[in-house]
Amino acid sequence: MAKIIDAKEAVALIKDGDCLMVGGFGLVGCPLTIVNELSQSHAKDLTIISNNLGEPGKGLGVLVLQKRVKKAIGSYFTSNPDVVQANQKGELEIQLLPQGTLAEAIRAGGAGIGGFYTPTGVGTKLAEGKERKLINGKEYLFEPSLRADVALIRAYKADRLGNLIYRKSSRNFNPMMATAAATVIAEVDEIVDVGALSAEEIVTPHLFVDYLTVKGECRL
Amino acid sequence: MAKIIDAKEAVALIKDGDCLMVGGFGLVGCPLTIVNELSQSHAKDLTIISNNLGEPGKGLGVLVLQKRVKKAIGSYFTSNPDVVQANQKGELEIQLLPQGTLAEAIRAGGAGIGGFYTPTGVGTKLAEGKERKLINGKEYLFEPSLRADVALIRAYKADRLGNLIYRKSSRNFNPMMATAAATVIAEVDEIVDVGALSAEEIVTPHLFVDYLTVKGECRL
Amino acid sequence: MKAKEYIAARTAKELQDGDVVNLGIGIPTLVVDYLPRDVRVFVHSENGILGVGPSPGPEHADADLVNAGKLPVTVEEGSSFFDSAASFGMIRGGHVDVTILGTLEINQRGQIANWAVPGKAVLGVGGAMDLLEGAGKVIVATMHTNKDGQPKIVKETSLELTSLRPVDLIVTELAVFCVRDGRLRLIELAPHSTLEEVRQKTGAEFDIEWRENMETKGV
Amino acid sequence: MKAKEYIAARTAKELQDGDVVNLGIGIPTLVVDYLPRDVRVFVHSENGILGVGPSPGPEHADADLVNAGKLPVTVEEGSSFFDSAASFGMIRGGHVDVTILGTLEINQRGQIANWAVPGKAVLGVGGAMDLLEGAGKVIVATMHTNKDGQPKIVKETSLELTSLRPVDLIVTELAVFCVRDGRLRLIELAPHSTLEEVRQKTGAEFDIEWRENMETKGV
Repeated sequence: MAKIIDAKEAVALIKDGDCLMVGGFGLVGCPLTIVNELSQSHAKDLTIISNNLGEPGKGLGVLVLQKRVKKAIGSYFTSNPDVVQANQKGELEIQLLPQGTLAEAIRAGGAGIGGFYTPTGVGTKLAEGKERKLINGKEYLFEPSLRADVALIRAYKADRLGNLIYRKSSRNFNPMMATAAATVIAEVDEIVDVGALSAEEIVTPHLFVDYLTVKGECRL
Repeated sequence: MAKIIDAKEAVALIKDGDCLMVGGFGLVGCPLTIVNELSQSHAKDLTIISNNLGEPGKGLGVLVLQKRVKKAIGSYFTSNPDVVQANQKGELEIQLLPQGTLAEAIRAGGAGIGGFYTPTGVGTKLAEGKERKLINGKEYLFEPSLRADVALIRAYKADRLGNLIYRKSSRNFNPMMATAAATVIAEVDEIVDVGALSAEEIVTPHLFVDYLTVKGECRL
Repeated sequence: MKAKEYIAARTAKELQDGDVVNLGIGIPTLVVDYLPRDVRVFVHSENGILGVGPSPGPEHADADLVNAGKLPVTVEEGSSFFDSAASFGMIRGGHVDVTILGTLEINQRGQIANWAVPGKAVLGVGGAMDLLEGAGKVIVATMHTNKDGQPKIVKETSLELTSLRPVDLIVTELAVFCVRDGRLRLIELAPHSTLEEVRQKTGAEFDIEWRENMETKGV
Repeated sequence: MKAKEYIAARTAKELQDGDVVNLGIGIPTLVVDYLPRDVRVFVHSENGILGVGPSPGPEHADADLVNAGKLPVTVEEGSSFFDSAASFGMIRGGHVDVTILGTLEINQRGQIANWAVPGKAVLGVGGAMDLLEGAGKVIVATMHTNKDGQPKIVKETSLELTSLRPVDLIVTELAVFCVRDGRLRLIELAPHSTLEEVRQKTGAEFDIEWRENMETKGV
């Protein structure tokens, strides 16, 4: 049974030095109420696994300006100049993965898989330092799976057990991140009664979800 | 756009020596109309990837009695004595995988992943001959992904494009198999108009599905 | 109460409210019938169900709704269906709190052999290895001896091990053992059971570490 | 017709009815506007959509419905949503028939560099490498020269390659090249384009293999 908490309580679960997964593709499907609250808190030295780090001054971008992100693992940081600048100044370490490799590594982490071989990136700059393996005559790169201390995800509706459904393209990284962290907090539009979501439509079964937070007013 | 064919046409797509994936957990979620038709056909030297090989004289069990299965890859063959016997006589090669490893290998095959490391089975008889790897201090076994020439799967409803939904626990191996074969044939209860299935509920998007066959009367 | 029912009832006491539990076939399936009213668990079935309910009457059986033992089941409110890859992701990924399994043999270090049938080719494993690998807690619920009256708990198993991971708890009709640091520890006797009987029907060494309630019983 | 529109219209002719197509940002996005009536394609967006439709008016934009360029889109009947792992499984697994991409540079062997921006730290790759790896056919739809008027098609790229895999077809406002056996082959000139202009604005060697319709034009 997921516990219902507010954004302040959600953020209080995050400790200095934690590794966070944060859902979203840009700001779409990002748990902005919790991320906004996080920017009001003091947790620092964070590692953040997320496709992007928000936009300048928005979403996770705020944490970057506050110099509270130690390392970011994602696929596309170019669209936020603050991230690029922080990286150039040596304030922010960046680990860049092809988007499909990032998504797969998170899924693998949640599914108890230690790592996998992807053909993506073979022979490119992003293959540097990675173990290579020939499988059936084709070359692949080893990629270890990813896990986090806390996942902050965004869903559309939850029932009181914590079962989740998503809305349109805001699904993106959220269902995998729900599986891959020790503590999973889902920000949702609405919490409905158990039984209101059908067994066939549930995308994230409740066994993955620890806490629910209802989306609030969110200045952006 | 998936092409609608009958079970005879479906079976005609299978050639001698093909590797087939066949959905189902026991007979639940197995495309029995097509399998039944297959038992009336002549394709031989088949390799079959399926959790089980039916039950005695039922489903894929018939093909075993007809000695048309050269090799089976699955997780649980003990419940069909005909399979055990055929294996003891040397007529049927069996590759046994833990059920989770089987499911993951099929998913990996469909997702272009060459192979992966699972902790399941480390130190057991099923680890014999498998490559081992330490990842973050934990031991894992390498498992290559699986693909097939033809997948015979079972779904509940399809729309005319080939989008699929499943029913209850008959989902099992079918969605992964839909991704992991050169030719995918889905046996369904009903084919509905495009638009009748919602974008959120579709489990298997149509880009995976080549052919649809409506379930028929099926002697079992 | 018969032996199997006793084992199921005793095992039920180990479950906590909110646990996600995967049940093997046989005795484990009975465990949920003995849960106290204030303990609700969520039954996971590896063929793709979270929220398995009681068996239906034969007239209500749905051919598309079976558990991992291929028996008809029902589902409770809040249940969900998923594919086998997702289901075993839950198991390997540590999202199932407890698994309750039967076994053929248990060795002195608490490792079990519950998949390879004696004297037969090894042609079935199912989800046993994944469950041993990934479940948060593994409880074995089993008769103390096999059909021939021979101990199931032995120094070394004659059958192939399911996993190198020792189980956490063993519940039989005679006793309860926990496994810690690679050793079996007898923590409880069943009513009417004696230490002597347990010693006689156990083929392995074990330590004795009575739990508090046993000590007060003056064993 | 302006250059970009010409490129989009010419590229559209390469698509076949029923194709599943992934479109990069920029010119590739325009391609679907030029499809003949009898050719219907299914647009895949790597952020989790199959069946992307036209852009909505600003008043109909849905904040939860964007394409991989983060622009508001609509969906067509029969569309579906899925997570990023499933989406890239489709791409790597070979289930997307065609991808149409822009590029910064193309080398003489048909390999492209379209992710690492010149003179900047390499901090963004997105889905480009996965698409190059997994799509059935890769078409580059690009202006022949860059903003400075320099050739994009060069002997060796100065930027990091996106993949070792060569693309299949290159469509510019001047010409169409196919790539076979690691060589560029000029197969078509755009109207008003001349072989001389193509040679002048191309920084790499290429063979000439006119397609039939070009030969009849007497080039």
